[in-house]
Amino acid sequence: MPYLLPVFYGIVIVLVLPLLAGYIVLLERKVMADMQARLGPMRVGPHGLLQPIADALKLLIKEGIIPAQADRWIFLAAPLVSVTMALLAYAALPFGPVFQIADLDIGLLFILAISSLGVYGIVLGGWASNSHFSLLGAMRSAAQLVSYETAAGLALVSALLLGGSLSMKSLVEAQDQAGAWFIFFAPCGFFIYLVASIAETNRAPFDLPEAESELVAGYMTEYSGFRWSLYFLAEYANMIVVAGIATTLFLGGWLRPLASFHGHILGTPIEILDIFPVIVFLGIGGYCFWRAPRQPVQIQKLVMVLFGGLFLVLAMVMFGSLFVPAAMPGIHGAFWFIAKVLVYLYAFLWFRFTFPRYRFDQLMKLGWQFLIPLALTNVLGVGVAQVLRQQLGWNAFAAFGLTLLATMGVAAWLITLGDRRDRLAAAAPAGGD
Amino acid sequence: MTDTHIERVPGVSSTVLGADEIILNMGPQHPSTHGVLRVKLKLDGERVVESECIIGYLHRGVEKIAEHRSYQQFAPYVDRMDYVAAVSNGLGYCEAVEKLLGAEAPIRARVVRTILTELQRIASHLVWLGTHALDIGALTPVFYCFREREEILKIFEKYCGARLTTHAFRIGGLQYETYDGFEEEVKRFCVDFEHKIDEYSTLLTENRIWVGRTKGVGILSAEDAIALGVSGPVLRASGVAWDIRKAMPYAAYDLYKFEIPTAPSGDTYDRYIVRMEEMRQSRLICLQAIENIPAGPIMARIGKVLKPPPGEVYHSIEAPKGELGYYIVSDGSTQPYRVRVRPPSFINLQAFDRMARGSLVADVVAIIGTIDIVLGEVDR
Amino acid sequence: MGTAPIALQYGFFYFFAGLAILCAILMVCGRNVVHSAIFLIGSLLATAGIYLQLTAEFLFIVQVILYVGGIMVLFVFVIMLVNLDVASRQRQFNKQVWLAVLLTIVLGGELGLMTHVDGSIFNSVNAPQALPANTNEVATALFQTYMLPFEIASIMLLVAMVGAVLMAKRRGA
Amino acid sequence: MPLENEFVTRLKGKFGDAIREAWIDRKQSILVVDLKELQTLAHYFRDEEKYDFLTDLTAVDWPKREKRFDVVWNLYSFARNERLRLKVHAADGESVPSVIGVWPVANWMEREAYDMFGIRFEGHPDLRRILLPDEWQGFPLRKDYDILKQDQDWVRENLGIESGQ
Repeated sequence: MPYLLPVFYGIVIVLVLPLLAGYIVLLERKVMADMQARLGPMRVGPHGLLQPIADALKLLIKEGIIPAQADRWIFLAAPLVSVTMALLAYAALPFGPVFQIADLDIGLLFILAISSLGVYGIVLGGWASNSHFSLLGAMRSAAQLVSYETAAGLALVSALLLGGSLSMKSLVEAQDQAGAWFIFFAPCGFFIYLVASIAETNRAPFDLPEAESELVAGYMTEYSGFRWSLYFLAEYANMIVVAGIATTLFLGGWLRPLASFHGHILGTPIEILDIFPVIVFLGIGGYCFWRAPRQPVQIQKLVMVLFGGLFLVLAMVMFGSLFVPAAMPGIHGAFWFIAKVLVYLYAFLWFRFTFPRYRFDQLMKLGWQFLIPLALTNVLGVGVAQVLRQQLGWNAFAAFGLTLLATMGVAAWLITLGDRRDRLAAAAPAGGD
Repeated sequence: MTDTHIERVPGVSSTVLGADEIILNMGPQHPSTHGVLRVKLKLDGERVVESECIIGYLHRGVEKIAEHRSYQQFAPYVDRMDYVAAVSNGLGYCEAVEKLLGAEAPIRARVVRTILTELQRIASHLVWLGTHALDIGALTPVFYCFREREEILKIFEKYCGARLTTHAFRIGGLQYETYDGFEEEVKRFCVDFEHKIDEYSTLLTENRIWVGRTKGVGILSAEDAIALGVSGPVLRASGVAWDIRKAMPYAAYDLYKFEIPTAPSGDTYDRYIVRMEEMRQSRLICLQAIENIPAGPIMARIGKVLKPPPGEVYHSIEAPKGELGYYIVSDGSTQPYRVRVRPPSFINLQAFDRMARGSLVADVVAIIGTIDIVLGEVDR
Repeated sequence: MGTAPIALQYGFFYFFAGLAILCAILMVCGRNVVHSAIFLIGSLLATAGIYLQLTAEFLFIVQVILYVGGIMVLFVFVIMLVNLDVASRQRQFNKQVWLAVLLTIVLGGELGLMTHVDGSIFNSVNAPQALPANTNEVATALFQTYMLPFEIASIMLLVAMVGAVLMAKRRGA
Repeated sequence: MPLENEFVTRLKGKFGDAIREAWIDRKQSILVVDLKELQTLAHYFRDEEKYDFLTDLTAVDWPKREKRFDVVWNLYSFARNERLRLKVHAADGESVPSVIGVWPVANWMEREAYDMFGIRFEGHPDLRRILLPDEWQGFPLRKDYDILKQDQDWVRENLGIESGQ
C-alpha cells in the first residue's frame, strides 16, 4: 500500500506540529528568560512544562471576535490559508531518510512555492480586518516577504549548485557523498539564508509587520482566540520549515556530524556520536528525576516524573535502535534533523533578544542593496569554484576558500558603500527643507 | 480621540495617489508614548511635516494643591510629578523651601541627599534606557536595567520605607538616619554597576541596527536647544556643557569631582551616549561620597511650624531630565502663596516638534523616547 | 501517480478544470476587486493542478511561484494600496454585452465544429506516462537547445525593466 | 534689600523709568519693569546682556492689588552664570507682550500662564489652553477660583449626580 505510509506521516505531522510549536514557544520563553536574567514560565507544571497546553486550551475556548466592518468570509478564511500553506510545506521536508511524506523531484521548489503562498493568509487577513493597523502590517509583511524571498532563493541556489538536484533527499545524499555539509562549501550562502529566513518569517529584528511599539500587532490585530492561534501556529510552523530547509541544504539534513565515518556499534572512537542521542536523553531524563522531589506540589512531582520517564523511554529507543540496522538510520536521522532545526531556531531566538528593530527603509535597503547583490556574488562564486574544482581539478579547499574571500570582500565593499550613501543622505536633509 | 493610525507605505509618494498630507494621531493610548501623551503628526508620505503634542491628560493641579497645604504637607506631592525620579523632586523642593527660610541642611544631610539623588539619577536613566531600547525593538536591555534599578529601589526602601514615591528628605535635612550597612550596600552597588553599564553598552553602543536607528535622528542644534530652553542631557548632547551641579552647586556637589559629558551632534545617539556617561559619573560621585559621610546632625533647627518671611525664591537642581526649578512665593503664612514648578520634561517636550520635523514616522517613537519625558511631570 | 486508476485521473481533471472555469467566471462577475483577485488566484491554482496531473511538475511549480506567489501578490498589494471603492459601485456590465454574447457563440460554435469534424486535433499528443525528471529536460532545453532565444528574451526583459525604472525615476524627479 | 549696582545703574541710564524697581531677595536679583517696554527690554537682555536662556515664565496672582498679576520671567545667562528675575505688573484683561520672538521656549509657558491665570499674551501665534481641556471654565490658579464649585458643576454636568465633596 504505497499511499498509506505518506498519509500516516501526514497525520502524524498535523497532530504533532501544534504540540511542537507550543513547546517551541515554551522554549523561546525559557531562552528569553534566561537571556534576560529571569525564570520565565514556572507556574503551569514544573518549570512551566504544561504551559503550552494551558495556552492552547485558553486560546481554543476564547471568544472569536469578528469585527463588524470586516469582510466576513475572507476574514474567516485567511488564517486557514496561512496555516494550510505552512503545513503543506512539510510534505517535502525530509525528517530522516525514511520519514518524508513525498520525495518530490522538485522538492525544494515545492516548499518555496508553497511557503510563498502563505503571504496570502497575511495580506488577506490584514485587508479583511478593515483596520489601519492590520492593513499596514499586512502591507509591510507582503513587501518584506517578497523582497527577502529573492535573497533567500538566491542563497539556496548556491547549495543547489553543489548538490545538483532539487530533490531534498538527494541534496542530503549529495552532502553525504561530498564528505562535508554544504555550509563548509558555501558559508556565505548559509548566512544570507539565515538572515533572509528570519526576515521571511517576520521575526525580530525584522518583525516590523507586528512591531508592537508601532503597529500594535500588525495583521493579527483584529484576530482573537482560535483564529489568532492559527496564525500563531502558521508562524511557528514556517519557522520550522525555514529551519528545515537550511538544515537540509546546508547542515547536512539528517546526517550525523562526521557522517562519512560509517559503522555502527562502538567500533571507533568516532562512534561515540552514535551514542550521543542516548546520552542527551538520559541526561534530560535524569535531570527531570533529580528535580522531581524538589517540586512544591504533588502533581508537579508526578508531571516531572512522567517527563523523566518519557525521556528515558526515548533514550532506550535510541539505544535499542543501535542494534537494529534497519531502524537505526530513520530514528537517529530524525533525531539529528530535529536537533539541527532546534539549533537553527536557537539562532532565531538569540537574534531576537539581542537586536533592536530595523526601520522599514533600512530593512528594504538591507534586503535589496546588501543581501541580494551578495547572494548573486555568492552564487557566481560557488559556480566558479565548482568549475575550478571539477574541470580544472583544483583542491576543494582552495577553490571554496577563494570564493569565500571574494564574497567577503564584496560584502565589505557593499557595507562601506551603504555607509557612505547613508552619510550623504544624512548630510543632505540636515539643512532642513 | 480615536487611535487611528494612518500611514502610507514607503516608496509610494502620496502625490501619485492624489492624497496630500495625512494627519496621523498617536496616543494618548499608545504603547510607546510613555504614558498619556498624544501626538498629532502631519505627514507627507512617510515624512513628518509638522507635529503637535497634546498634553494635559494627567493634569492634577499640583500647583493649586500647594496653595492649600502647609510647606511640609506639600512635600510628598512633588514626588508624584516625576515619579521615576521622586528623590530628585524632593531634593529640589526641600532646598527651595530651605532657601526661602534662610536655613541650610547640615553637611551630613547634604551628603546623604547627594548620594540618594545620584542613585535616583541612575535609576531614572535606567528606566529611560530600558524603555527607549524597547521602543526601538531591543527586548533585553529593559530587563537588565530594571534588575539594577531594583537594587537602587531596595536601598531606598531600606532607607525610607518607600520605593517609588519616596518622600526621602524633609525640609531642613533628613527624617531618618542612614540604616546599618547603608554605606556597604551603596558601595557594592556602585562597584558592580560599572560592569553592568558595560553590559548595556555591549548590547547597544556599537550595534549597527541601534546606531542606524538613532544616529542622525531627531537632531537638535545647540542654538535651537538654548532657544527652546532645553536642559539636562538633551542640552548636553547638543554640545552645551552646562550642568547645574557644576554651574550653581547645591547639596554637596561642590565636594566631589565629576565630569559633564557632552556630545557634538545632538542626535538621538548622542543623547544615548551622554546619558550612559552620566550614569558612570553618578556612580563615581556616589563612590566618592560614600567614602566619607561626615558625622553630625541630620536636621537643621528650623522649628515645627514653618513660617518663611514674605518674599520669593527660585531654586533649581539638575534633575535626571533637566533643570527642575521651584519658584516659591511666601506671604509669611504657613502655606506657600504660590508654588511654581519648572518641569524639565514639559519644556524639553516642546522641542519635540523641532526634532521630529522632516524625520520618518518610525523615528517618532525613537524621538519621544530620547527626550525622556514623564507625563506626570509634563502635565503636573 | 501514473499508477492511479483512470477514473481517478478523470475525476481530478474535471475537478480542476471545473474549478478553473468557475473561478474565472466568478472573477469576472465579482464586484469586489479583492474578491476578483482571489478568484483569479484560485483559477491559476486550478490550472497548476492540471499541469501537475500531466506530470509537468516544473510547469506546475513555475505557475505557482511566478503567477500566484509573485505576480498576484503584487496585484493584491496594489489593489489594497489604491483603495478601489469606486469600482465596486460602478455597473459591471456595459453596453458591449451583446457583442460579448455574439463572440462567445461564435467561439463555442467553432470549437464544437472542430471537435465534431476532426477529433484528432485535440488528442494528437499522447503525454508519456511519468516523464522522468522533467526539470532536467526543461533546463537542457532552455540552456542548451534554445540557449540563444532564451538569452535574447531575458535581455529584452532586462531592457524593459531598466527602461521602466528610468521612466519612473524621471517622473519622480 | 534694594539692588543698586553698576548693572542697574546702566539699565536705568538706558531705559529710565521703564525700570520700576530692583531689589535682592535671598541673594536673587529681581527687576520690575514697565509692561510697555518689555519687548525692547527682552531683546536687550538677550542680545546685549547675554541672558540667552529663558528658564521659566509664570505668574502670581495678587487679587487685592490694582494690577493683580505679577508675570515673572526667570532668565539665565550661560556666559555670566547668573540668574535674573524679570517682573511686570498686569491688570486683569491687560495684554502682556509675548516674548516668543526672543525666546521661542516661551510658547508653551505663555500658553500655560494663559491656561492657569487667563493672562493674554499679545503676539502669541497660538494662544490656547494647554493643560486643561479647551472647554474648561475659569482660570484655576487665580486666588478667587473656587475649586469646589468647579468640581460640583463638572460632576453635575458630566455625571448627572450631586458631588460627593
